[in-house]
Amino acid sequence: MSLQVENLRVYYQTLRGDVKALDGATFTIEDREIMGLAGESGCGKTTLGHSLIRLTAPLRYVEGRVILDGAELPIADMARMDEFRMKRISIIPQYAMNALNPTRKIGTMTQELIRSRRMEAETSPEELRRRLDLVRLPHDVLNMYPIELSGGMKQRMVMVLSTLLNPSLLIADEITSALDVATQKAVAEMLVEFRDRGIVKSMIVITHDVSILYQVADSILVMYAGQLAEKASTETIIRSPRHPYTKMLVSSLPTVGVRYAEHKLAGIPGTTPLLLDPPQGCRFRDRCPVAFRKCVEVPPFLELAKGHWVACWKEFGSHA
Amino acid sequence: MRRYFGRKFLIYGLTFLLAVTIDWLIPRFMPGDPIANMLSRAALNADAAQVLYTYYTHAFRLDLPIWQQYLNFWNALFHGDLGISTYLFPTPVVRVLLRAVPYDIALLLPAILLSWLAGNRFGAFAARTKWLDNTVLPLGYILTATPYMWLGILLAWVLGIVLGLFPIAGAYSFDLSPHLSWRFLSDVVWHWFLPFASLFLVQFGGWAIGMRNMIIYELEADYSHYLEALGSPRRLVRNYAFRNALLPQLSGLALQLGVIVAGALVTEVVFSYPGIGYLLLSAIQNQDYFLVQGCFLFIIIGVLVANFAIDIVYVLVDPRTRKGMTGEKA
Amino acid sequence: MKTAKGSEFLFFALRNPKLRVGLTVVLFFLGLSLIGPLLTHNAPFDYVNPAGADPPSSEYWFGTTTFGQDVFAQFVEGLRATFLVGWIGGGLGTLIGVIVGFTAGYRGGLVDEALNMLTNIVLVIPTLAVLLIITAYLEVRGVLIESIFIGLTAWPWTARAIRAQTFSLRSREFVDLARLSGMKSSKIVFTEIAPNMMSYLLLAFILQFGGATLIAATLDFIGLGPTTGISLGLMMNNAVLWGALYLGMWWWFVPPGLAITTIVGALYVTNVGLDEVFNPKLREM
Amino acid sequence: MKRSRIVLSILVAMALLLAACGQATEVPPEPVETEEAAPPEPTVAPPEEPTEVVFERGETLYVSGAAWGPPSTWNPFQPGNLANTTGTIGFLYEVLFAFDPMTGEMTPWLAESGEWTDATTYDLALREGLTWSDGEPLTAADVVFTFELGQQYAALWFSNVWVYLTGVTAVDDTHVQFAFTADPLYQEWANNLYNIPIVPEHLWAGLSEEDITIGANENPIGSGAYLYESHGEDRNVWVRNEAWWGIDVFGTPAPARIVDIRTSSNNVALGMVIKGELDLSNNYLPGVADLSTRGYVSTFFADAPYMLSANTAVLFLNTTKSPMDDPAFRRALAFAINTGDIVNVAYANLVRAANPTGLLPSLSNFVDQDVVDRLGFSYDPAESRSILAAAGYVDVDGDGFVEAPDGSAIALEVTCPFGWTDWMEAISVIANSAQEAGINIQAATPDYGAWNTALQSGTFDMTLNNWANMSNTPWTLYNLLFRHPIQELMQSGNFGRYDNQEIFDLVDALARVPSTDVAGMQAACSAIQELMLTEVPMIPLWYNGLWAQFSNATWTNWPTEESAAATLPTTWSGYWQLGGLQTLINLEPVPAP
Repeated sequence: MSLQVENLRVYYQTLRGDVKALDGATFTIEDREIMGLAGESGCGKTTLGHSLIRLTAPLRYVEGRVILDGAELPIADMARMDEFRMKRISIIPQYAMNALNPTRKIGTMTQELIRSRRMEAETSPEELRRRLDLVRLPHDVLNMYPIELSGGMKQRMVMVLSTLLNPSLLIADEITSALDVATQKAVAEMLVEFRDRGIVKSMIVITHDVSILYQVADSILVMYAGQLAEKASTETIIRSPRHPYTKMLVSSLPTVGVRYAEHKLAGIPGTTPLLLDPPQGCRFRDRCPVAFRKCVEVPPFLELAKGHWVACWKEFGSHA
Repeated sequence: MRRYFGRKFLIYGLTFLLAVTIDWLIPRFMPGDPIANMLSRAALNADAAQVLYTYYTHAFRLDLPIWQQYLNFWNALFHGDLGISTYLFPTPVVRVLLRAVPYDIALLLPAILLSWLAGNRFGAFAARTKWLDNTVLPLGYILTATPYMWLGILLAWVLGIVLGLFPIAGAYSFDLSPHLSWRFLSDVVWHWFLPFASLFLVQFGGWAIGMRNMIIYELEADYSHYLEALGSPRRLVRNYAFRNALLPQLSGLALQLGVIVAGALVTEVVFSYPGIGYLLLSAIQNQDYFLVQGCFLFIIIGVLVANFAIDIVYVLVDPRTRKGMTGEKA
Repeated sequence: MKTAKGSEFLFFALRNPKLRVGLTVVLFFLGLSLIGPLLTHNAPFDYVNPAGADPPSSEYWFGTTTFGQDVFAQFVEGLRATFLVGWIGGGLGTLIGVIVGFTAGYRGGLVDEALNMLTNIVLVIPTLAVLLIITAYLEVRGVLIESIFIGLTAWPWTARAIRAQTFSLRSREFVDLARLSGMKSSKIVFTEIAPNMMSYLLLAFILQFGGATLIAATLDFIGLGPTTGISLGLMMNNAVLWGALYLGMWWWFVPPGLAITTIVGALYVTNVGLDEVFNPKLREM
Repeated sequence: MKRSRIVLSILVAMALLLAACGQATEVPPEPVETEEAAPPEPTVAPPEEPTEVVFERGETLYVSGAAWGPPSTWNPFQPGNLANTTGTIGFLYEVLFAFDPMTGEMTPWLAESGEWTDATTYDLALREGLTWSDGEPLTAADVVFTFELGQQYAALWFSNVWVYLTGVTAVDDTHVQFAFTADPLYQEWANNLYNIPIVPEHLWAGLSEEDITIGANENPIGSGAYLYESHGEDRNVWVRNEAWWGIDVFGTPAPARIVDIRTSSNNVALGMVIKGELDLSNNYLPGVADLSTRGYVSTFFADAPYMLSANTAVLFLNTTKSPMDDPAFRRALAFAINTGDIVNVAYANLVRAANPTGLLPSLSNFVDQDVVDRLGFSYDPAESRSILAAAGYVDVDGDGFVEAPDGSAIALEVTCPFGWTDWMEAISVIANSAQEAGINIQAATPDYGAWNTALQSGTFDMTLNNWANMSNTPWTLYNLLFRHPIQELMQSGNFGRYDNQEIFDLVDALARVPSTDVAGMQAACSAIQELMLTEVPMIPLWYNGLWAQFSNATWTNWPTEESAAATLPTTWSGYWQLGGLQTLINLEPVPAP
């Protein structure tokens, strides 16, 4: 197995105390698995993404382990993480549009980056061009400044950069949200291609847009209020979700391609709880149609069927 | 880029036009009658005074219709004729100014460039190095808040009078007449040092804190975060941040020029250093409005040229200007 | 959420060392300028000390001038002038700057082109040179006139900054939404943009305040300041004219300069402090 | 970074060098006027002899306090404050007679003797062997030429001698005869004899009117003890004329070179004096009392007032305005002003209070003491009040200030130019003491331009002025105080426009008294003083000092009250022939230890 996250807790420091943005996440990602990470904004999916690669203030590491290819990642230690970054684990950030230094030629910047990582040997210019072809970027982008590139081109350039050292895990954070539908599709396909060509072993695709996940993800992990709700193969999540939140999420998905997360779920009454001091037990219980007294206890995240994990007492009940 | 320079040129052109017009208006609004003032203490007999009066009035072409005076002014301007100084009668204004200009160059150019470079370096260095940020940077605030003349006075007092290390007036010693020799050159530099120092220090502080605040923004910019996420060492990130923070500092330099000129002016006054600023003051005090005109004009031209130089540099360092967008930063 | 934001602002404001130090100093001098004259029974220009120049003593806290005038009396009087220039000059400068910059930034188009052009032109012309000439025209000058002229020439950079800020605000979502929802632009300005601009205005004003006092000091020093009354710059001017440097009367020229430096410096520090409070990014965690 | 440093330092060096050369190329600059009017080509050009680049301290005299601004003209006819270059008359061009205010003696200079052979003829004999610095002889022809320039060009300040001068003829190479109209202005003539500089005909004959009246006359050729060497923004360097005709007559001036420094401000001069970089400073230096007690400098008098008196500071009252048109008010004001405070506080005892007649101590023998005892005034608020009360000036509205007899409020301004620091202090004393006496006067300091316009066009209330130099005759002062006729612009006197034909006639009468007839002069003066002190058209307040502080570090034998034959220790323009030059000749170098 490629990535193994055990009971990871990362809090967001504010003046009025810690926001339990990520409150105990335990899951694994197999080799060659593309896992979608879905949920409303503020559910902690981005926090999770960042915690894995760049955990800086105001984020605060509380507890938990992250094991990548059998080696534990020192995620709490900015300096020691450097060794893993880009080589073993990499990210295509949400802000890919502004991720490139505006005053440096892209080629120059790439080289300076590689050199600073002491990876000249591993990355031949030919390889770089091959990657550009892969994302259908003309080679002379290397002689251009970011400002000369379109949004989509910049994003693809970032994809090339982030994956240049063949990391085993790639985190793609909201990469499509800024793009038009057509480009979205292209980008999504490229992600898959990266995986298929073995450039990256496995991937976490964080997004609002379940429809995208439908195209790329092998599995989907649904988060709610800083906790894991359900994880299963994309098919299962879409066709037969088991966690009541997932059900609503999917059912409130009118047509493929609609973004819902900006404003709160249409179908679901009530609001996501403030994570400053979240309610005891299942955090979804106030909004849950099927909630019952058991729900005051925190539901464990159990694998009910092969590769299908759920955190809901109802489900356990029906299977007890 | 063409558009960028087009704009700039338009602005400079208009500025020059406006400046020259203001310049032309100067004598027409001066209180009192400059020529009368000039002759006043001459204690002449009335008719001699009258003759001289009419002569000067004619010499300064004040007896023509206004519109013609204005055209003549432009015309004369392009022939490098700025009239004759009354305070240094009968020396032509241009000659007086050309004598002063080198001192300004010698004073301003190094002061501006060095303080800018050093200040930025230092600011970048101090930024986010907590103890420096909290100990040395306050010094920057003090410096940039110091009135030029006060720093000048203090330096003159401590280094010049109390310790007697430096001369505090003039451009070179009175027992020398200008010639090429180490004795003379060192003497000139020796006189130049204090004015230079007071200009340098004040600006240095300004640039240091400016850079400090800029670079903090840059270090928080997306591209910095991305580089960190890709595990590139702090060195590279800081390096990029520094280079990018230099751009606003550069346009900042353009904005500062006016203030710096002002600083140079008072500094020259404090150290009676024979530059344009010093000249301008004497000209004003002596009601020599042709000289005032000349000084003002030279200062404007100087500032415009400097601005243009900065624009060129800006284009060289900021691709965004080259790629059609105006890289102006507020 | 708004209240939370407010309290957060306060929280940081109270805990920001720069802001605290800066404000304290400024307020101290402001207070001194107000109550100072009560602390001394001497009028600034009276020849109170028959001995002429004397170093600071319990009798004359800041010593006396060549003519035996009480330096402290002049000092506190001068402080008033300094603050007056700051308020009026700085205020006027900010006001014009905001109006021009805001109109340019919000209206955009030709208005912007024109105003921006104007701003850039005024920006290039060195202020002091102009001020020198203007003031030379005035036969008798007071602090008020001086500050007004300073304000009239100091606005451009504020205009530029405000303009840029307005641009960015104008394109923010909430403004778009407001516009889409058919809100009148005037209403948008006051309900949506102005609040977000306030912090910016405050910062701009502080800088203008500092700038105005510095320019005033410069003018006064070269003898083109007020021809009536006293100011810190004028004190330095007198001190130098009457050979205080050579006669070692440091108490005559050190306090005024020191005061200006400290006040302006404190203002700058306050400014940065506020900046940190307004932009969380800049806070040192 | 490194590189840029180096580049910059080179830049600085170059720029400074440029500046320096800019200075160097000062000698000789091209003429300002039109091409055909080029300056005279010297046959033996002083600048051509190799100029030392480092001046030997022991042989160089450093002076300051005379220059208004950078030296810009060496034209001896250049009027008033345009003559930034002291020494043009004195060093370079010489006058017929010298006048020593200390003794009141006219001593022959270029002239050997001169006398009125009859009421309308003045015979002048020149010395033998006078030469111009280019080797040409200085003869009667040059004298004739010079005076005739005045006849030719009204713009020359002395042109008005031709009102009463009818002709000048050279009897032979050394004798000149002046012919006059019926009643020449003897007083003014005597004045002219030591003020009109003689210029070389062989060089000036070819010059245009412009060159002669206002030309810069660069590379001047004169007959005097020093030659123009070079000048810069802040200095004017003179080198001794080893071939000076006067060496055998008066002796050799000790300094081989004189550097006349234009100090940007008095306090710079102060610094240089303290450092001993300045041998003679004629600047007004506050705190000089302190300095001389500390032994930094010496002054003419060991104690207060330290300085000789140079001219009289007079408070001109605008007699065209009410209440200054009322003699009673003017007299009351004269008693109200605390001259003591001006002397003690504003000037720290560097000056002395003026005699009510305004005449300098050097002219005291023309003061009619009896008149002064009867009509003189001094600080006496009580007296002032009683005069006011008697004349109907009383405080009606109880604001502490008197109102005019017609009940109208009185609010007056006393002015002086902004930046004239000592006078600014003085007028604030005037205002304060007047207020204490119940007269509402405020001090105001407009810019020079504004002040001067008000002065000449007569729009001021009351203002200070001191434009009468030391002189051989009281007429000079009275000519300033009672200048007439009253004109649109009063440019050189009687600014208060005091219009009284009687006193005008008295002044003119004085002008016509031969300078030899002292008794006649005294009579004329006492008549003037009688009227002046009854009318008090203006108020003489104090004598401005002949500011002079010198250092004995390099040069000694400066004139002091102890000196056997003290001369004026000054370098001011127009004072060289009043003894300034003699002072230089008397100097002795301090032998190097």
